[in-house]
Amino acid sequence: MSAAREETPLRRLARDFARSRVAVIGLAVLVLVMLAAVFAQVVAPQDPYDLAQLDIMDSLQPPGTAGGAGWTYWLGTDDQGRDLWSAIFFGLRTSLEVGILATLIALAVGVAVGMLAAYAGGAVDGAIMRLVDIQLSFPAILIALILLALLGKGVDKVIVALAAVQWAYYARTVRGSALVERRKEYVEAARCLALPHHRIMLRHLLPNCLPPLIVVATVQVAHAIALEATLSFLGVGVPVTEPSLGMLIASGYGFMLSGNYWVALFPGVALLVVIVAINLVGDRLRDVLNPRLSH
Amino acid sequence: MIVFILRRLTQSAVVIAAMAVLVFTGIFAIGNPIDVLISPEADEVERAAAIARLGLDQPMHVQFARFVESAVGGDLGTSFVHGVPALGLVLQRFPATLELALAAMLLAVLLGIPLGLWAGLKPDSVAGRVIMTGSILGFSLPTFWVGMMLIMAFAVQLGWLPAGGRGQTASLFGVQWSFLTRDGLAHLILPAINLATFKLSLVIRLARAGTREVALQDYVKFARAKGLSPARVVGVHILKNIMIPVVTVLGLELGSVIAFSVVTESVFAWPGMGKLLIESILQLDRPVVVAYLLLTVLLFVVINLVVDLIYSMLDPRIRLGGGRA
Amino acid sequence: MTQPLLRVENLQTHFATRAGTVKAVDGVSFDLRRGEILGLVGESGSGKSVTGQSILGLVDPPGRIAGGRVLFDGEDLVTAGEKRLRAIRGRRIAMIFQDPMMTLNPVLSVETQMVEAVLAHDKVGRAEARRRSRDALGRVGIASPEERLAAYPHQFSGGMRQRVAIAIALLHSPDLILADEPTTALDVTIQAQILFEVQTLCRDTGTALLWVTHDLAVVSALADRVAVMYAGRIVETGPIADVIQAPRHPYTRGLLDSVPSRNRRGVPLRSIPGMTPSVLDLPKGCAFQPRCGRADAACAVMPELPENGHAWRCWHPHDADARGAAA
Amino acid sequence: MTRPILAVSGLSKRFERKLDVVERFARRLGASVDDSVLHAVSGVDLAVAEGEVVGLVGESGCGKSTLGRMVAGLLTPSDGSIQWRGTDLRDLPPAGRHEANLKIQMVFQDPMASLNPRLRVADIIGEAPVVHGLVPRREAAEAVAEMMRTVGLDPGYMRRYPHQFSGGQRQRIGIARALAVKPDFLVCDESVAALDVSIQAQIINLFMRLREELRLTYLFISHDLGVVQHISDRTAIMYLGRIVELAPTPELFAAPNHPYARALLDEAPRVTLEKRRFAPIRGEIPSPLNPPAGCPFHPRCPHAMPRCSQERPDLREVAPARWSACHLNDTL
Amino acid sequence: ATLTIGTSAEPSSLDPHYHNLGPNTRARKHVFKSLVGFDAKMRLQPELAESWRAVDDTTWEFKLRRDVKFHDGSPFTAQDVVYTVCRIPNVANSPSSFTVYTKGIAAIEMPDPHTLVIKTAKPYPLLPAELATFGIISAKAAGGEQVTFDKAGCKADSWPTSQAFNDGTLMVGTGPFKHKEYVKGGRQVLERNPDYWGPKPAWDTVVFRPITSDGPRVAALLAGDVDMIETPPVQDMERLKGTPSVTLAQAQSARVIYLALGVQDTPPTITGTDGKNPLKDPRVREALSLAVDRDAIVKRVMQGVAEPANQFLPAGFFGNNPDVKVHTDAAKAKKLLEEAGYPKGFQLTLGTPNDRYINDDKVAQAVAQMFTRIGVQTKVDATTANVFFSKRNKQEYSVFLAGWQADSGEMSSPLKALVATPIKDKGYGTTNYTSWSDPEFDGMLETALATVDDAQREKLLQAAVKRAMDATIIVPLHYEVTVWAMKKGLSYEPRADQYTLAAKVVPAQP
Ligand SMILES: Nc1ncnc2c1ncn2[C@@H]1O[C@H](COP(=O)(O)OP(=O)(O)OP(=O)(O)O)[C@@H](O)[C@H]1O
Ligand SMILES: Nc1ncnc2c1ncn2[C@@H]1O[C@H](COP(=O)(O)OP(=O)(O)OP(=O)(O)O)[C@@H](O)[C@H]1O
Ligand SMILES: [Mg+2]
Ligand SMILES: [Mg+2]
Ligand code: NI
Repeated sequence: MSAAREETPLRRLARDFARSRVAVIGLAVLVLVMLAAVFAQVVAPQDPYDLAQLDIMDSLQPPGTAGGAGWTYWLGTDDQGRDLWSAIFFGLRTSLEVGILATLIALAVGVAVGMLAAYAGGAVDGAIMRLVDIQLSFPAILIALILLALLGKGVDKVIVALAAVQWAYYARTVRGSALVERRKEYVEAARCLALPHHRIMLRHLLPNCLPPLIVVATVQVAHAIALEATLSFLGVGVPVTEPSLGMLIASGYGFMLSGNYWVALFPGVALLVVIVAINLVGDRLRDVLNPRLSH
Repeated sequence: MIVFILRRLTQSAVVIAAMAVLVFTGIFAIGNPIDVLISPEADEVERAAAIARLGLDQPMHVQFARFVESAVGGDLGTSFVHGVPALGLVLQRFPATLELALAAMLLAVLLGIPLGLWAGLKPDSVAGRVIMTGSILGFSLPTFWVGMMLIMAFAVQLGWLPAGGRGQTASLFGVQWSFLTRDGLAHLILPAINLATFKLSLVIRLARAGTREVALQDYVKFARAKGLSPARVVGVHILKNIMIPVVTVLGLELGSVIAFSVVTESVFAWPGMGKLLIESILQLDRPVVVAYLLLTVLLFVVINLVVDLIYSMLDPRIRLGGGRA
Repeated sequence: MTQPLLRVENLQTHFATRAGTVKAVDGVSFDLRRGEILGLVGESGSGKSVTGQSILGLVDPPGRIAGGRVLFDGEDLVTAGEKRLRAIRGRRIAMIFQDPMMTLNPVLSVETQMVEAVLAHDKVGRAEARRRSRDALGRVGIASPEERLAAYPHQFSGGMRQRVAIAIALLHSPDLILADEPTTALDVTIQAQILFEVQTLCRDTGTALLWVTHDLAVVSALADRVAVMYAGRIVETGPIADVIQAPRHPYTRGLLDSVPSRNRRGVPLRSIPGMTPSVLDLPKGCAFQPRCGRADAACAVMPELPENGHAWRCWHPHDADARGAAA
Repeated sequence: MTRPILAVSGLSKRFERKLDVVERFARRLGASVDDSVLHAVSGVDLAVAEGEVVGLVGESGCGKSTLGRMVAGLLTPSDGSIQWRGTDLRDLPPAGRHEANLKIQMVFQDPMASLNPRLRVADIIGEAPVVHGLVPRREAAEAVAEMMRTVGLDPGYMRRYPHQFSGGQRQRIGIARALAVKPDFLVCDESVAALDVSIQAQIINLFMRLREELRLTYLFISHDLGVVQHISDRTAIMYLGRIVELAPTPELFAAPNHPYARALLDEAPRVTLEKRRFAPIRGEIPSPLNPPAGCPFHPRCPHAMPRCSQERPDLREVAPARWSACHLNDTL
Repeated sequence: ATLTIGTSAEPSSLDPHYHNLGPNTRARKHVFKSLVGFDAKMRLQPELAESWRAVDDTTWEFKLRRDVKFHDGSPFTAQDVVYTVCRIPNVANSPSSFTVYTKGIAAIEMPDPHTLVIKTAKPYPLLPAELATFGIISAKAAGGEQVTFDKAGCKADSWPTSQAFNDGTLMVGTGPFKHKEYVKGGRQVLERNPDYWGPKPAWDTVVFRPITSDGPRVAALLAGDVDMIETPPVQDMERLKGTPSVTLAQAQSARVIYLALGVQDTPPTITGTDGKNPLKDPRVREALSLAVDRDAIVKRVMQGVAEPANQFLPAGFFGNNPDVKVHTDAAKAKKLLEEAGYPKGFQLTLGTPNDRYINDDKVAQAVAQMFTRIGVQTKVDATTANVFFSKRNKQEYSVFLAGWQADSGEMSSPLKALVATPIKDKGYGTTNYTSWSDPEFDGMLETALATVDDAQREKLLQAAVKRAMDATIIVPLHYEVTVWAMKKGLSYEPRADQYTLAAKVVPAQP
């Protein structure tokens, strides 16, 4: 025990995390991708959502073609004349937005519901968990499909649909770990010290329930992105005019057999990189945060 | 056990009821099927006649009541599009999907468990790392993309396997199956692999995590201390323990495999329920969608029951403990 | 003097961890004769379990035996191949673990777990294997062994489970049983029952016993000789009565003095100051010196453990007659 | 004896599990499911005088912790009452009960699990007094430092996390946390059981020192007879949810009255010079789900008579200040 | 020899009268012939009727072929036609039946078994064309030999169910192929009818396999699973053209893809105009039409597999007016907008389905680009057909993209449906969701529809087209071109009606 350097749990986590090179690379890629997505306006030469900037005559140009507007289509263009390089960044933004927002909403709902179930126990718990069971026993893709058929297209609707299929995972996870943590003596100690309930829940229980949640959440972000891509592929995802990566692939899907490989390939690769990076990070977090494997 | 089964059944009844209401109202809200179904040249009289024929002139609660009434009698309505009983339509497609799902599951289990065991026993070996990397990839790749790549590679470029469809079928128990004929089997391979990819990764991960955990347990060390061969330690002591989580998850996953076959069936033109569902949703063929979902829910109920039974066979603590699971 | 059944010579078992090499066992040597009971005591983390597992080659990676010899009936088990070890495990040397909840596989019936142990070494029929298992259960005092064979571990209480483990250990009438704290998790009345069975069995069969525990009281009642471990080394060893009556190493003495029942009621206990050191950064020389009232510059060099009856590893041992206040 | 600081009478705790709708239905179909009632603690009477240390011993599952947790207010009794300084807790107004609850604190067994791994030591110790307004927030750090010194910890470690401490130090943190709200009464549930002997001795010494310095009263729960013998003034022995014997410690250890107490004391290993032949009592503790009728110990008791299986002996004063629940005392 | 065809859609039923839908008709045409047929250019040709003539304005006489036998060997007679017409309104659950085409019939007489006299209530020039839409089933097989026609509703003990067709029992027709096997979603197998009265097909067996996803359908052809496919996606044209083992056949279709401009008083999807509807101003409508670069759409979005459209039907179809032209002139468009008082343009949402027509949503996006370029900032609301049609039919779009296929192959069909003022019970304006109403145009159309003389009718229709196009209510974009791709060694005469007819697929002459 070195007295000099103060070791916070976060720092310990970071140190453990950094021990896996692959995971660090994954994280680096992820950060880069996020930055690129956030600053898509800056990184991308073209705003693919601005129809005035598109020219149908520039459609399906192979990578490296010089475009009409004075820049080069490094990754070619799609059938709308969208610069793929730009479209991928904007698509990334949509995909990440969908993935992250859906996850955050689901997380918020799930945590609230799960904590309530764990802390209240009894009939409340029973009712909530039945609901979760029902939700979980029904495949996400079906629910999302039906929901989206119902809600119509739109980024916001996809987010709602994904959040609606994901919240139950968090609720179950939170409840599970909250039940375990609740039995631990430190919670008893807090109760013994007559600390208020909300304080025990938020300050003592919740932070200790977070590790499994973080793992689930990272994996679920990846899942959400992939699911959104699939839904878009099936024709019920985001609108064509604001393509996510999934939508780009889906529209590129039509070009797979034709010579215009780049339309499907590059967005596919981008999606793959993002999901793999997230999964790598999630996997590493799982290892690091799992107390049973930590020694 | 009785309690257990009863509880499951009650739950399932609730699920089915809830699902019926949700789906019915949901699909009701999407749009008017007449807009899609009827010939645009039809005049108003014709429209009204068609609406009346389909029973769409009634208010929703009446339609729902009618639906429930006949559903109790086993009739889930007549397909708007195909004009045949919806349930029959779905059931007819069911074997194809079931065959595909089972083939995928089989692949996932038969490959996934040994690979996962290996990766769990030797987490730091090259093979272990390769398996894990592979499983992350398999976890990450969207199904439709993989499917298309498979077609590109094996059907178009190499020409080894057919690109889609179900091929020749043969009859067994009065149902048509592909795997009984050479041609059918050839058609089954790619879609099965496609559908299995994700589950395979999942099984590998589960098996690996389970193995790593179980391998640390005292009883494994005790088994070795008894002088047992590594084969028995791994094949009996570890395997039987990791099968418990694997079976639980797989049971749930069989459901989602059936659901996810929607994607694979679209890509491979596999004439299963999933494809029917997508088409029916797009055509607002309400009775078929409802029939599909209800059948799926029912299927889950059955699968869950079976899984629980297997589960209790594997885990004596549940079988003999008599407690609530 | 005949050759000892088990001779451990300068055994070293190291764990390569991220934080550095953990020398969990660092030069342990002792002998065990046939029919003898040796108690191995020490505080948590002192390396008792690792010592026991090293003897049978059961240390899992990242651990490995870094040096030393384990001579069992003259044969070095450290260099023996896995196949040879497997032939010895369970047949000539049996092992019992601490937690009776965890040593039996929860998903296999007791019968499976016993029969497989028989079949691992003897080519006999299932019926015969079953008969032997049933007899073994009977011997450890389990009533109606026939029915109990079909049961699963969770249907037994903790004490019963430990008996099953002992029965498994006895299946092949081994020459040596390594018992790693088999009663620590049990209640006193149950512990007494187990100790009673073990004692009877050893006396009847002449099996040697290495009894690992942190409980001096158990050792004092059961063992012939005792070895006290501290930070991966044996610091004192000798016949049980000698060690208890006249502990020479300050650590042994501190340990004995810490036992509440050896102190007068109500007066403060004479405890050992400080805390158990991390195996990762042990001081040079005597590992006990930071907590030792008698330490001086000499202690920077590791004292040797002489090889005879009552031996200790200390530059400044206590006098043989200067007993503590426990009398 | 002066007026006890804490007295419980007829205290019981039952853990009940009722059948739900489905199970009731299943039972109609012939499934063997039943309501189950687990009698963890049954009708315990115990009074603790101010400044006294009462040891509570017994084997695993006999209800020690449950009793301790009821006293500490973590569990609601199913029956019986708890009197704090002469008033039934149930009769107190909420504020008074709150105060009484704070006055009874608990020290737990597992030095790791009993500390929230995500809080700094300063927060672990300082949270409750600040929340309850015992210490102004500004002075919290000073109060924590004071508390840490009291239990023998270096206040410089205040900003560390629990995992950075050894087991003994963690246990001290746990004690400091309990002491921070200025309790009068400590329930120590196996507070030294998880510690190594040498560390255990330090903590026992700490408890004894605190008792003197802070005039604390203890309910000291342990299954280690040696520890209880050393620390407590009176000792209660529990079996299957009941106190079977209660007596001043020296007398109890010198001459146990109840057959179970005798067996327990006999079989507890102690450091001796000669090897021992073990002659244990047979059998195991029955399940508290269906405790035997009559004297709970009778199935294992070497002196059991027919009466023991029918009639439950009361805890009676068999000699001055010595209480025992055994029919043998009648026949003497 | 066996011919395997990958189709882009599956019939919803084998019942020829169940659902008036392309794939159903395609399937029907193999087994059940109709009285009148279309040739590849969608001109009427005799089928089961040898000849026909208008006796007077409301009376038609059809002479039936005498050498026709049903698949069960029984002869084809006029009674079968009567029975078919009677059965059409009596198909249970039919979501979209053929009654539109039989409604005009007021009475049927059978002077002899091979002559039919059909009377209409009004002059009805379209009758022969409409008789081409449905197949004739066997009255004998369905037990309807005694059924007689009655305008108020024919009488029969029972009408055949769709199920009886799906399971093959009633699949008794007069077509070149006999029904053999049908696995819903899997395949439909037909075998040659050796007694077919027309030219014998080249194939012993024909297998139709629905492969509804584009990519897999092409892949199936490339992989050799099927011999021929319908409508390969336009994206893959290049590749298919470059594949030596594949030949293509393509034909202009009778389907026009158009934009409809709504003139509602309050525009549902236009903003930035203070609630006014700019589309009510003809200049604005013209500007939008001028903004559209049809060549770019055809070349880029449709990969050349389409024909720029200037009216509702391509040249060569009955009623096409060669004088009608459209132009592209962005500069003029901007000027017109300015004149109309919208120098800054306005905001518009363009509705389109995304799974109904070839590249429909992509075309809409291209149009949106073009509109945006002249200052009308356009968003695209692309939804699945079901949602789109529901919204469109409720007039929730100011401008939408849709397509119209003239089943009868003549101009009256689009004019009646898309431009005429809606009159509910007469079937006028059934797809006019623009609120447009032009009484003068309606009058022109009505006259045309009552003129039995073809030459005269064509003139009238051409005048009506001109009037409709001048109003710029419908902005035609392109005519779809239907493509078939098949193995080298096969040839197919491309059909304007888009049907894939196995009988017309022939091994190429060496
Ligand atoms: N797998 C491992 N990896 C790293 N270090 C280990 C491992 N197993 C044991 N050790 C270390 O070896 C040392 C000795 O452990 P061992 O289990 O022998 O102690 P013990 O004396 O049996 O303690 P206890 O009384 O708690 O059982 C400990 O410091 C422990 O941290
Ligand atoms: N929350 C609970 N629900 C149900 N049963 C419980 C609960 N808590 C304790 N019990 C049961 O009550 C009985 C007494 O438990 P308790 O924890 O008081 O025993 P103990 O004497 O402290 O044992 P140990 O020495 O193992 O700590 C046990 O049989 C236990 O299983
Ligand atoms: Mg140990
Ligand atoms: Mg307890
Ligand atoms: Ni020393």
